[in-house]
Amino acid sequence: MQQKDIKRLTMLLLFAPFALWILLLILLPHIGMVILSLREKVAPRVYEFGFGNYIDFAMEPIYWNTLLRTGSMALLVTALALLIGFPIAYYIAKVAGFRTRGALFLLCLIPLWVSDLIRAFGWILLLRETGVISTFLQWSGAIDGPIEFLYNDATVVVGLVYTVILFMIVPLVSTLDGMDNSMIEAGYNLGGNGFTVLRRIIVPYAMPGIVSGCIVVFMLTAGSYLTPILLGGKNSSWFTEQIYDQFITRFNWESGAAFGFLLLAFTSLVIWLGLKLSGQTLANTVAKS
Amino acid sequence: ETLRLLTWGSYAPEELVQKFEKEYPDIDVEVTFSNNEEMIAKLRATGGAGFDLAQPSHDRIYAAQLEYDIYKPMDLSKIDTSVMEPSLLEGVKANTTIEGEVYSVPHQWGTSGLMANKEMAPDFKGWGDLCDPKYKGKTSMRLKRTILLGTAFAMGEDPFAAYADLDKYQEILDKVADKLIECKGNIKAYWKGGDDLSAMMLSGEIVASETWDSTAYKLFGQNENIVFVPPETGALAWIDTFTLPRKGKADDAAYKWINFVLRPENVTIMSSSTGSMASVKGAKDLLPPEKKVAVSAAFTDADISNLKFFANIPPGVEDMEGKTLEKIKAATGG
Amino acid sequence: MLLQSNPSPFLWGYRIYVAAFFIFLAAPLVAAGAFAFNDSLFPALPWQGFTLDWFFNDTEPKLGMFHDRRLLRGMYYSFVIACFVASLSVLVGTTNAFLFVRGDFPGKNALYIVMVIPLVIPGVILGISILVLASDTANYFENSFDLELEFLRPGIFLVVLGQFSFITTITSLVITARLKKFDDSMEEAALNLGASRARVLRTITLPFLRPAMIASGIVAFLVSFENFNTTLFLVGSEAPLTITMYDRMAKVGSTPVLNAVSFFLMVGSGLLALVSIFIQRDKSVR
Amino acid sequence: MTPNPTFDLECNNIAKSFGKVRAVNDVSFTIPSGSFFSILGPSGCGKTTLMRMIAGFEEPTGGDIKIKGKSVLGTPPNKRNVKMVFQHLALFPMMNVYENIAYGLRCSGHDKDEIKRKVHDVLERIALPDVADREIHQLSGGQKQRIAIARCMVLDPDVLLLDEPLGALDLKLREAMKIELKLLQHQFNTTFIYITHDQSEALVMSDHVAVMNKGDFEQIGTPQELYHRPNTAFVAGFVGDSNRWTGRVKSGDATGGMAETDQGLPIKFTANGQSQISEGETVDIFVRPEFIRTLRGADRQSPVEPHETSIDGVVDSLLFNGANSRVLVRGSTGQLIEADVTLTGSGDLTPGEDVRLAWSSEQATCFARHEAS
Amino acid sequence: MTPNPTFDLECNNIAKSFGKVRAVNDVSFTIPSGSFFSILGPSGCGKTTLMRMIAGFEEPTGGDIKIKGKSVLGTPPNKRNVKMVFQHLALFPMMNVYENIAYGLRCSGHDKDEIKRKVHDVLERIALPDVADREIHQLSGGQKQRIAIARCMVLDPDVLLLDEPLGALDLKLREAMKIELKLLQHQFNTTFIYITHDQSEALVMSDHVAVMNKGDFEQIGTPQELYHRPNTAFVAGFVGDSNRWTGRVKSGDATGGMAETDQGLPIKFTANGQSQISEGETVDIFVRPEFIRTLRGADRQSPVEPHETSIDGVVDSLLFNGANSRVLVRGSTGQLIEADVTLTGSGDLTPGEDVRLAWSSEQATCFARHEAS
Ligand SMILES: Nc1ncnc2c1ncn2[C@@H]1O[C@H](COP(=O)(O)OP(=O)(O)OP(=O)(O)O)[C@@H](O)[C@H]1O
Ligand SMILES: Nc1ncnc2c1ncn2[C@@H]1O[C@H](COP(=O)(O)OP(=O)(O)OP(=O)(O)O)[C@@H](O)[C@H]1O
Ligand SMILES: [Mg+2]
Ligand SMILES: [Mg+2]
Repeated sequence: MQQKDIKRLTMLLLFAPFALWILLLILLPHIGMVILSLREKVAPRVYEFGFGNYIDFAMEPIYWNTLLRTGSMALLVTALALLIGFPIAYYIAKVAGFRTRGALFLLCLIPLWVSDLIRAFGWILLLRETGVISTFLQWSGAIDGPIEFLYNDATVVVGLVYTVILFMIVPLVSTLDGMDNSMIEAGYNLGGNGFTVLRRIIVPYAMPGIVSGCIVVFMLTAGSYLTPILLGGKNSSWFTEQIYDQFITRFNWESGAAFGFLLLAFTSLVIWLGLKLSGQTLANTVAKS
Repeated sequence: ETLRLLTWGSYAPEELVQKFEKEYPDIDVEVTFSNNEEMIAKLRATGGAGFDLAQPSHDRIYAAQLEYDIYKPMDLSKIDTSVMEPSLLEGVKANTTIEGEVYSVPHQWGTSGLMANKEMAPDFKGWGDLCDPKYKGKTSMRLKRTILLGTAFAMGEDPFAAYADLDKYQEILDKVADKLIECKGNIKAYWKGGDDLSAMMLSGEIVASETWDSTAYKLFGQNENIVFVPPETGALAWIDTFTLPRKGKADDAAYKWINFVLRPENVTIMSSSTGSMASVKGAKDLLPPEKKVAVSAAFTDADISNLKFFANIPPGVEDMEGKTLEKIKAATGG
Repeated sequence: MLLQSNPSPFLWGYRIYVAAFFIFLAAPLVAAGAFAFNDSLFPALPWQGFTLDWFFNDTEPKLGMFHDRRLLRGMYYSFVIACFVASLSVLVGTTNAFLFVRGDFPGKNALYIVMVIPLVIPGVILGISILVLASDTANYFENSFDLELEFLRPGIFLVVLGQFSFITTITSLVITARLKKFDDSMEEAALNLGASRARVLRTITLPFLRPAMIASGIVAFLVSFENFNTTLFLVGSEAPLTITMYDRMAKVGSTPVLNAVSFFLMVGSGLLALVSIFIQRDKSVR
Repeated sequence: MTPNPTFDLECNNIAKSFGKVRAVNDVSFTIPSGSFFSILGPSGCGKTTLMRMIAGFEEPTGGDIKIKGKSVLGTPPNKRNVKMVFQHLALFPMMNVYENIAYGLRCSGHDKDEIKRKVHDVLERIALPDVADREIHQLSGGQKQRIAIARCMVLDPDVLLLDEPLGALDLKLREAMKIELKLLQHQFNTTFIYITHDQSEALVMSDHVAVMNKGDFEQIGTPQELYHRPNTAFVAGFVGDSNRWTGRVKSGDATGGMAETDQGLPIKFTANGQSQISEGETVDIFVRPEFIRTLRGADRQSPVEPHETSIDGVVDSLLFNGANSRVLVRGSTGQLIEADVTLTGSGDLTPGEDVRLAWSSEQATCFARHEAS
Repeated sequence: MTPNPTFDLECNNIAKSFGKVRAVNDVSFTIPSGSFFSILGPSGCGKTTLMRMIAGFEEPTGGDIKIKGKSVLGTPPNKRNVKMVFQHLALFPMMNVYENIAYGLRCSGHDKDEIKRKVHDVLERIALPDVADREIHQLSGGQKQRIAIARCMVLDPDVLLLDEPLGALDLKLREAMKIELKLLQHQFNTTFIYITHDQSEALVMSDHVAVMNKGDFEQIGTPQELYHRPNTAFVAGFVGDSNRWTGRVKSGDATGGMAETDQGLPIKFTANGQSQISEGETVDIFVRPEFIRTLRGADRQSPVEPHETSIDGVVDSLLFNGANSRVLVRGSTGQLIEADVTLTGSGDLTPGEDVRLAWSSEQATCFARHEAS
């Protein structure tokens, strides 16, 4: 009896930090954000309950275009990261020798330890019209005049892929690592060619890793701020920038909160759809990594 | 005690800070760089706490105070107002008096205008020239309210006058937006800070741009061909102020700092860092020599008298302008 | 494995691709690092010669990073914040690990997923939602009780909370994974050998978790150190390094001193990362 | 009810339920001091649960456990002088061998010198005097095994519990460790309780074996008793290999009789002492392969003795396994019968050959089916 | 060099090195159609490497492999009609049973109906007609095993390779699967090549067994040949249990002689056909426990036949294991000798009893040591 009480007490003690964390730092702030987003400013220091901020959003094509644009670019980045990252992950997990594997994995992680800012900064140094690449190309005679690589959507995509690809590679490597080599060999042994083995065995096996990587990458991309701001050109608006503007330059917390909530809802919806389509659950993907 | 400054990038040169700390050994200066919007946003979030002295522009005080109550009135008796250029002081006072209390005094003033590389764009004159196809892909601007106002002036409107009638103002904004969207193809990129602007200009990636005068002066020091060009319609002038956040905790130190930087010898140091003019009497003479040359190269007396000072922003205008800017940003072009 | 056995043109193509990828990974970092040694006021070509001024010089205009008080102060704040965040999140991560591995309560699986969610909430949103809640609370107390709760205003405390809110997920996952590998019979064995519960925890369970705790602590430290998105909204007058650097870049103008800081951070966090990997590769598990 | 100190361990009607699952079912037994006692049963029969109750990790739902005559109900596990070797040994990987062994001594507050002496002493006794400074992962499987035992033995326990400690080892090592364990028990002269589902381990090492099935003890006895005189069909089937038939008693009395298998094969049997078998009853009949004689060629025609059962059949296949070779004979009624056979490589049986199998009725053990579900 | 289609598989001087490690060393063998061929050897001797070369996953560094008479060097693995059952089966966890089996058929482009028919056909044949829709994790160990085989067999391979497929199963199931595998091979009548380090598996199932050691084949033969007439000391020691002594030949000729073990025990032996043994040579002598007679009481005094060796000793301990019981006898010279013995539970040997052990010189196999390192 007494032992049971002690157990219950320990359980409670263990539960408290978790509950406080989730409640105070995740749940309540988000509820607060939703409530704030439902306030309409009618006059200085006077607010009313209403859906005005959402209506504003719906009425203003700029906003939802930006959201859609952000969403679709995030999807593009996710797809690219997967396409580029998968062969790398496969190489690290399956092709590289034992020692190279560790080294390559480490190499993969190194950019992770440097902040977004520095990475974007590096890209700027490389890509600007008078930057390293343009200069190099001129020097080598490949082009006549300087070329501006910066300030367009393609650069933003490259920069984003760069920032997030590690989050794709890491879960992929860990799932592929868990895959028995004999599974691939069995695929060949039973008559499959390289493509069949990839499509029917490796990819389905790596699905949890793929989905997990995609979720994290998508979320990070959709929520990124620095990279699109610093590398983006005159046409590239990003939804987080929009949120930032609402909060900081327009002091409009109410609609900023509404935007924030919309971003969250939108990305969650995309992820939910992705999970449904791939037949995975959050529990066996992200929670596993 | 600590003096926490919330100020512009170059408004607290290290040299001056050290000098100040030497003079008042018990005061530590902590500087946070910011800009107008962020200053207000930060102070709004903190309810006016966290900083002891802020330096928003003269037009951004009135509305923000009405709306968010983030500043506290100044005790002018603690400031040596006698050294200030009276016209600027009076102007700021007029702009920032609420219920009889004065909230700000002027510090630095400067203009927003244009800058051009004389060699490559010799006859660059007005806001409208940014959109001149001659310079296609070789101009830049900052996507903020200044360019809206500048363009409005260039189109023959008086936006400040329209503040009284927001519908009218909206009309102007719409026109401006159309113009700027059309112009989008002409510009290379929107600059975001002095840094990328300088880089583009110095490297020759662009030949002309909207600019702060201070940036232009700085570049003049690097390349004599790059000069500030006051637009025909008048450069837009701002005055950065000293303002006390509502919950500042080191008012005395703040006053000390204000008086300290108003001293002539310190004005020179400050101006060499900011590139702008201090709002003290005889400010031009206190400029460091190379800046003096730059200013002379840029401004004639006529230009000075043609300055358009930013008017107080009434509530709601920021929202309208913000939306317009978003519209421009989101529009495809170029 | 499979591809290795027959070195074909395909394999060579594959290797070149991998090499190209790693060049892609390294390029911006190398660029950011290399310009720290350029003897020029601007972090850009042309190359003006090698210098260490951006690290050690003590006069304007080439003020080296080790003499730049603001950068140093930013670094100091970053360090303080990262230390708090790392220790807090490791602590809570550990209790979470015990909760989810040992505990048995209704809704456990659902709550486990809830635990993962902060990791996928965009950092900007975490920042603003916490900012909103904190300032609303502070305003409420101010208006109703005339009580100034300064810690709820943007500042180090909120920054720590904001980073903590999603970094804890990382530490929880790492420590949980480790605890799952723990063989419960090890605790029973210790009990069986006469140890009290507290002693078992101290001598068996925690030592077993230690590599994961240290490694996740280092990860937490680094993530906190480099965080921007969440911090941006919560920062008060004590700006950590990333914010200071961003302000420099966006509001003052970048000089190679930023490259120097970048280089310094790259080397520093690279070393830390190595330490963490070294610790995690311990002998006991596998 | 008076404490009987000659028993190191007594369990009285001990039982344990997990919710609706009855893992252990009113089990009673006593274990004399210094003996090697095995609990043998199929997976999931409740062996581990029983052992965990003895060690104190589970609270029995009923019954009493006495160690050295004193009830230990309510005594927490760290206060019981019963040590346990876990299936995967549970050596502490973050400590070296010395620290692993010293752990228990430290917990009980011995002083440093004494710990040192004792640890080296026990390392001597397990014949690994030089490994004190090794890390656990530097040990071989068999060495780990011995360290796990040493770690317990250094505390001088009343009873040592071992839960399938050989389960994780490979075949060859398992064989070697069987003998080793028995020697160690001799060495320490402590009561060992050994859990296994491998009958050969139980038979080879133990003084006494309890066969457990679905939470119950079916029989306790020496290995020979279990093998030669099983009390129940389960024991007969589980311990050692057997041909097993179900059939119906045609005629018989208390001492034996005649049954016919479901396939129609008549078999003479001796009734098992424990159970009464009456005519018409359904029975399980067990005949061990080593008791079946295989008669070839002319021998096939020689008359069998009256108490013997004989069947004619055809060799279906030969399973050569050295000394343990088997022949599978398909009897006239179609079923396969296994018999031990010695195959020397020349003049052996060949598939297709006609043979006669014969065995004594004494070797045909028979159990009534009433217990079956 | 002409294709010989009665051999499903021929390997000629096949070799494989990994850097400096010589994993397989000029191995040659042929496997007749439809036979069950095992490769038996200790861990790390190169079995898997050999099999992977046959399957095409490794390129041999020398030699040739022919399947159905055609060299397959350079043929990629997916083009060889050699299927493989992997040690951990490598069933695809993301597909159900039907898809697993259909995978190979789909790869070779069969149409849907045919695939369906074939899959159900093969499921019939492995006696699991109803599991088509199950997920892999819903199968028991033995069922998985059979699915892994079915997945290969549905493709009608020339040769089926099995790499220790029973290694991961538990004891009882392994026993059962041994017989099952043999039956399946009969069923499909395909050549099976079976890799194992468990001699009992190899002996029970195979038509022919190759014993491999350090990359070389030591002997190929039927299980009986290997067991009764080993060619090398390694084979004698690895296949079946043995008492093993090293000693020195005191006297002898080509047919046999007398050796003395290092402990001073004189042993009569018959020379192994393959090797010449001369006086003074160091030899390994093997005697299997089942060929040692244990004489008790009065029998001890009866004279042994001249070709027999006899030793007096004391029973050290008894290892009761049903039909496979052993007695450990400590001989007069101190060493332990194992002998098979039948323990019935009454009138058995007891520890401490004086006994005499005797065995025929024919059962004492002897190998000269010159090959040893
Ligand atoms: N904590 C528990 N909760 C519920 N049921 C349990 C628990 N522990 C054991 N059981 C059940 O009790 C029964 C006996 O389990 P036990 O572990 O004692 O078997 P075992 O004989 O040790 O088997 P094995 O040889 O596989 O180790 C099983 O049916 C098992 O499912
Ligand atoms: N890819 C490889 N690279 C280097 N050495 C290898 C490789 N594969 C096997 N070896 C070496 O070749 C030898 C034979 O290995 P192999 O796997 O064939 O042994 P095995 O007989 O299958 O052993 P086991 O019974 O343990 O599976 C071993 O010494 C092994 O270390
Ligand atoms: Mg168990
Ligand atoms: Mg192998």
